[in-house]
Amino acid sequence: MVRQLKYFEALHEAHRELLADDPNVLVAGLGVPGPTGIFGTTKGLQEEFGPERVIDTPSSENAMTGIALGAAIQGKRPILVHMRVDFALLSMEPVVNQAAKWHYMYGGVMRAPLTIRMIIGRGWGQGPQHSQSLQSWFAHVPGLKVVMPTRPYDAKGMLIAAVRDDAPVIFLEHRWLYNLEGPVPEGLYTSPLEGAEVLHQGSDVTIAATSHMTIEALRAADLLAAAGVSAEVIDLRCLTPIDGDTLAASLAKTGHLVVADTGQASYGVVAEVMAVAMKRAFPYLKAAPQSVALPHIPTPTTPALADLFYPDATDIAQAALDTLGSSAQLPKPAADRRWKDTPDPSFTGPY
Amino acid sequence: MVRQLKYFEALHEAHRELLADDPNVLVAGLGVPGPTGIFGTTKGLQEEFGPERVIDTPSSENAMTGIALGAAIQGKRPILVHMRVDFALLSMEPVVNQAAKWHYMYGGVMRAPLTIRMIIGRGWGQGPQHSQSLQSWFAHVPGLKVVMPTRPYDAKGMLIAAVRDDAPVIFLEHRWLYNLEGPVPEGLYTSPLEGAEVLHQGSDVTIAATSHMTIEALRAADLLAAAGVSAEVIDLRCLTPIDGDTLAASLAKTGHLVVADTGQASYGVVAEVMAVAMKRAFPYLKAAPQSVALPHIPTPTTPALADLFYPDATDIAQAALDTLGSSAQLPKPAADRRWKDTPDPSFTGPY
Amino acid sequence: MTTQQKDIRAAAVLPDAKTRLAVLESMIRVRLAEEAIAALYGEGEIRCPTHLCIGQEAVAAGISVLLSRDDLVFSGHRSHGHYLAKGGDMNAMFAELYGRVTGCARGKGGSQHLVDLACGFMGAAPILSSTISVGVGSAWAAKLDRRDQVSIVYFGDGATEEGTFHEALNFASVHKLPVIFVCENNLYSVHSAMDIRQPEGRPIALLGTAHGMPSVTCDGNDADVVHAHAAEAVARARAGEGPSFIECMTYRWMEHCGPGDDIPLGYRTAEELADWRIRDPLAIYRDRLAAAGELGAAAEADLMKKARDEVAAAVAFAKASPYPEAAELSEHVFPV
Amino acid sequence: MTTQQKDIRAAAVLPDAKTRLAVLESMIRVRLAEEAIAALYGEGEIRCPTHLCIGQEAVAAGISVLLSRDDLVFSGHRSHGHYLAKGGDMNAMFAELYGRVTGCARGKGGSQHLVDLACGFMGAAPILSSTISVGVGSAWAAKLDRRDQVSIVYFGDGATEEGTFHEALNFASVHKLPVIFVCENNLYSVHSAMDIRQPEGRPIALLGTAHGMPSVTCDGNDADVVHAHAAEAVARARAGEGPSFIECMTYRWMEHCGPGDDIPLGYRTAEELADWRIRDPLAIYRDRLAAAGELGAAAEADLMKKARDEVAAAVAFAKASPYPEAAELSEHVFPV
Ligand SMILES: Cc1ncc(C[n+]2csc(CCOP(=O)(O)OP(=O)(O)O)c2C)c(N)n1
Ligand SMILES: Cc1ncc(C[n+]2csc(CCOP(=O)(O)OP(=O)(O)O)c2C)c(N)n1
Ligand SMILES: [Mg+2]
Ligand SMILES: [Mg+2]
Repeated sequence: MVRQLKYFEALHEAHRELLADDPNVLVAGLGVPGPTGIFGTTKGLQEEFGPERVIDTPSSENAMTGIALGAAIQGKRPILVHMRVDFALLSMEPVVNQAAKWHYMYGGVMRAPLTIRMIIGRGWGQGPQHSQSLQSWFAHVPGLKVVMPTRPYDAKGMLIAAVRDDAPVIFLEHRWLYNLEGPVPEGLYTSPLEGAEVLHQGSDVTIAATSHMTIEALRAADLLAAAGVSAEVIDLRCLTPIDGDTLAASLAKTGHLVVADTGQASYGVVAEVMAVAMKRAFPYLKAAPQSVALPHIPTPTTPALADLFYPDATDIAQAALDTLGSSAQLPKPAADRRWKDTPDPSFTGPY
Repeated sequence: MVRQLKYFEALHEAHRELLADDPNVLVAGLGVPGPTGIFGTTKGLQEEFGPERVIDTPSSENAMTGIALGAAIQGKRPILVHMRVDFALLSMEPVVNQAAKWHYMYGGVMRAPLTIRMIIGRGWGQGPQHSQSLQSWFAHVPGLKVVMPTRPYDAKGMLIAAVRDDAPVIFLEHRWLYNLEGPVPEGLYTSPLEGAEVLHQGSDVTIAATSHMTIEALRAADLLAAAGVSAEVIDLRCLTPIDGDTLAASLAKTGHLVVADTGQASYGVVAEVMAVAMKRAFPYLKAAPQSVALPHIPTPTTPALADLFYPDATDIAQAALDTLGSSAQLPKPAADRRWKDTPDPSFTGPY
Repeated sequence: MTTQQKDIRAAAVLPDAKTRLAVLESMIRVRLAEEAIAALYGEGEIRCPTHLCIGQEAVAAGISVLLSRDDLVFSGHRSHGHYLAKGGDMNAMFAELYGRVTGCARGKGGSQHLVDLACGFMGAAPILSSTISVGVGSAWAAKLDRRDQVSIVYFGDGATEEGTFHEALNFASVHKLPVIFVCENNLYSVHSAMDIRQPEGRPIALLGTAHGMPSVTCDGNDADVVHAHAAEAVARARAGEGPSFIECMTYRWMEHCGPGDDIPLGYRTAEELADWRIRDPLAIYRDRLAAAGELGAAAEADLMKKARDEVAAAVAFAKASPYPEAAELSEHVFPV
Repeated sequence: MTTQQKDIRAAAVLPDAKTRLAVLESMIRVRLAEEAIAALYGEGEIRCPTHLCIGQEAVAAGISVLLSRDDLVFSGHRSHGHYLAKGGDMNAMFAELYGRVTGCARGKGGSQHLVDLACGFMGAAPILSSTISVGVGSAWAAKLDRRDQVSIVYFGDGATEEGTFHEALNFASVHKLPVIFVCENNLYSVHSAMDIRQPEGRPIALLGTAHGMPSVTCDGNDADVVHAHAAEAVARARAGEGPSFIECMTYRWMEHCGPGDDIPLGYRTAEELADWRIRDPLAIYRDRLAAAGELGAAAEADLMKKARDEVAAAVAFAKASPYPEAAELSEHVFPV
């Protein structure tokens, strides 16, 4: 049996193996070498690979991005880590104007093999400025590759692929995936930076999801199965571009679509998937697709509102029933916890 | 007959009348009081209203945004001007984390009546870092109102509405609209910050467009008319949200949709309009909609490539024929100019 | 004031006995509130990241007594002390931490987003350095309106590594705005010490000097010292002479975020913490006042009891308050 | 080196006669190239924003002679002089301005995005201050690889108002990186004078000092002065002593962007420009070399003819070169 690792352990192993494999790999970020090591993903790396290659940084998100770019064009393969995409908002200029464009705007003579890890999504009471999911921003910008691994296998495989890729890669990790366990091989394998994957076969409705919402979608598929509906779950995984082939093949079967994303629906991944579905699968669509994503509201901090703000498996399953025009009843969720603000009771921070 | 003004003159008049009307209105930005005055839109304002209310700024896009926010929460109504949205990338943190959220995250006690003018789109040889159109970024963020006036009338009316609104408003002006002439009343009228407008009635196909692409869409409607196709042109104008009522009403008539935007299609306005069309008008749609927007490529500088990069009226008209499944022939465009890199021969800069 | 000047210049600016009692009271209130939060946190009812300021109380206490209600304060993630010292409503703060609709931000903000317009506490936000420019903008408005109003911005040593910090100081200096930049240098940014983040031996105050404003590094655990420097800065601001910069050397006792002790993490030593605990700003000040005959045992007991009661009442208020209704979720996205 | 030190210290660091001829040649090449662009711009074949550097040639000329091919240079929007002085291919530069596929960026970049890896010109980009951190990152890589390689970053006075400038200097200082920050202070940012943008009387070099590095303000129109300060900075960088900051006072003769004269705009006076034209860095240097017997009339004529021929050939090359094919549009979005 293949070894089981948690998502954060898979990331940690990817860093270790990359650092061991290629002396040009560097890891930089605020708190990277610290005692908590970016939720465990970079812990101990400085001890193992030395203070030159694994560095802590000032809180200077903008310049650190340019600095990583400068090292990258000199042959380094830096991994830059932001504890929150909200902090990385300070670095949009070097990410968008510079890193994304240096290959193109210098006529192909420059390469910027830069990987930027950013943590997205809800933590626990993180509120308006520590919980955003801005994947559609990055995916809108030509020159960036954007991935959102859901399973530990892809977390490791995509990080390796990202670091070895000569393009800047935006690598988005949802905070609630860190404790997720799954099979992870040892050694330097890669997961592709393009293409979705069908994680659950079904015939009635297609649920296309990203990141943590893929986990909710798999739960939704169970709820739907109990209600007699067969759902196909696609882990979109890679956003540049949305995998129209996989989506169209699934819609050819099901004719019904639910899109679930961790970010705001408007102008987000949800909209893009809808557009791709129209373009690639219009004749197959039997009903208006449904979306399950964040409302157009900043994140409230209090759990009383956060619980209402974040959709979950039940919402996805209900959306599937809605697009199918079905009045089937879903199993009632077990009301086991007062608040839904942690992924599971084992989630104890740091947040 | 109503007075005709150019787009930039309409903006200039809006500034003047706002400054005269309300002592709390301020205008700030690099070059605002300078001799060219943001392409003429702020020229002479400092002489008229004094160096306290109309100020030049250091090139500090980030802090200037926070500073405008700080003034706004103290009752001022600042207009902050960026000569290029590309420069404003340095200010995403205060725009997105702060200005957009201060009302919500402080439980409604704070108001940030801040207007941020940003110039988007192609100038002339502006290349990868001076020509982006990032409207979908702003529209994705809850708490921001995003408008893209196309006509001089709306340029003035929406700027007045934006400054008087208590929310932060992102006001996007396409460089190629500046010389456009149209009727503009005197005095402090407002155009709404929500809602699209049908600029040309038609029955065969709906063309929903933003900003400069609305002008191209109107030209496309002429080309289509010559080919026997009746196109309805909607100026989307306001992005938060897309006006689903107007869109659905039009699609109920035409059943065919072309979306034209000044930005990249992927994860852009095009995708959002598609999603809204699906949600609001799915039963009316007779064919897969078409999009006319920028390819997923950074802007090339040489006119030889820029001419291929930017779609125009002919592309919109052809997209309309495509979605209609029509093989009608469009009139050949007059090959009057070597390059298509200026909106018309009168465009002489500054760029 | 010049950079590097570490001690207080003039006994003349020592606050009078009444003011000193106010300073002491302010420190006591903050200390007890923070201790209560630490004690209650484990109950799991405060469900948001919470950054305590125990050990750093002297800064805000020494400054706030100089301010009127009309003066404004801006802060960052570690803001409870700044809020309370400025006169922020304690009930509303606890309710905010508890996510209740009676919170100062109706529960929407949590510990990291305190606000109380009634006392001029104009907002705190945890994106490093981001409220600095907002405070400068506020001072700009005050100057335009010829208001006799000073804006204070508090931030940590880590925040000075953000570019926007510099942009804000530059603008404040060019426009001679009535704003005071207060850097609480507690030697750490989360778990990272100064040496990996900033040039060795360069006081942060030198950055203020470089932006053309009077700047000083001082003992942030001595409320009188802070008060003296702040008095000068406030006077400058009120006289239209422009911004000042005060770097206060201090130390945080608790973990970076949360109620615990982080010595086991190993990024700082128990000895270092012990040394700083000896320099407890509250104990030092209480002893000093007692020695000066400005504080008797009864008066001290009174202050303690009053603060303890206030905290207990605030906790009770918070716990008894309702959570926001579902309809609140979509309210306040846009002002109406 | 200390801030505010305005003159050259040691005749000892004066370049030798051969080096000085190279400096002069460099200035002549840049001057003639820029004059050619200004003359040809009206033809409408250079279809991109173009920022000329006439009047500022001494800075890059004085520095580049100290650099080897392996040393690296980064620049901003006003980059032609930096590119040519470092040995950038003149044909490829003109072809780039003309939008041809033979351009150094295949026409995709234009005047604002010059690059020539063969000579170590690592890119220019017109977003203010943005390449500063890239240059620091390049120096970081050089240090990690123990390469004897210096990175130079050129930028204007306006760029120092961007926060990222400070962040980059801070990191370079903490890590003692082999990078030299060269600020060409030409007194204006587009049409805005210094006083509305920066604190009065504060030399920009003081910002370097505040970030813990040796910093100097010097006469940027005297190539020997620039050379002397740069020599020291380069030596420091090569010795592993870290970054340096050089502020060069200079002046742009042409309009901010484009081929014209902007005196009619009124933001600067004709007298000011005339004063600075008298301090023509090229004429001063030529006269100095002639007076020192290091440059005869024939040698000067030779240099001029060589440069004139080179420019003419580059213009001819550009005009004769093809535009990129349509297929180029979608190439280079991602590396293959
Ligand atoms: C822009 C940004 N980057 C990173 C963080 C993560 N962060 C939260 S608190 C903190 C430490 C800041 O240190 P300092 O400013 O010294 O304040 P202290 O916590 O010591 O009071 C950091 C890095 C953040 N909140 N914002
Ligand atoms: C981030 C950003 N803001 C604004 C601009 C617009 N802009 C282009 S050149 C320029 C002037 C910069 O002045 P300085 O740095 O002194 O360089 P100079 O033009 O004087 O050589 C400005 C403001 C820009 N390119 N980038
Ligand atoms: Mg600190
Ligand atoms: Mg300048």
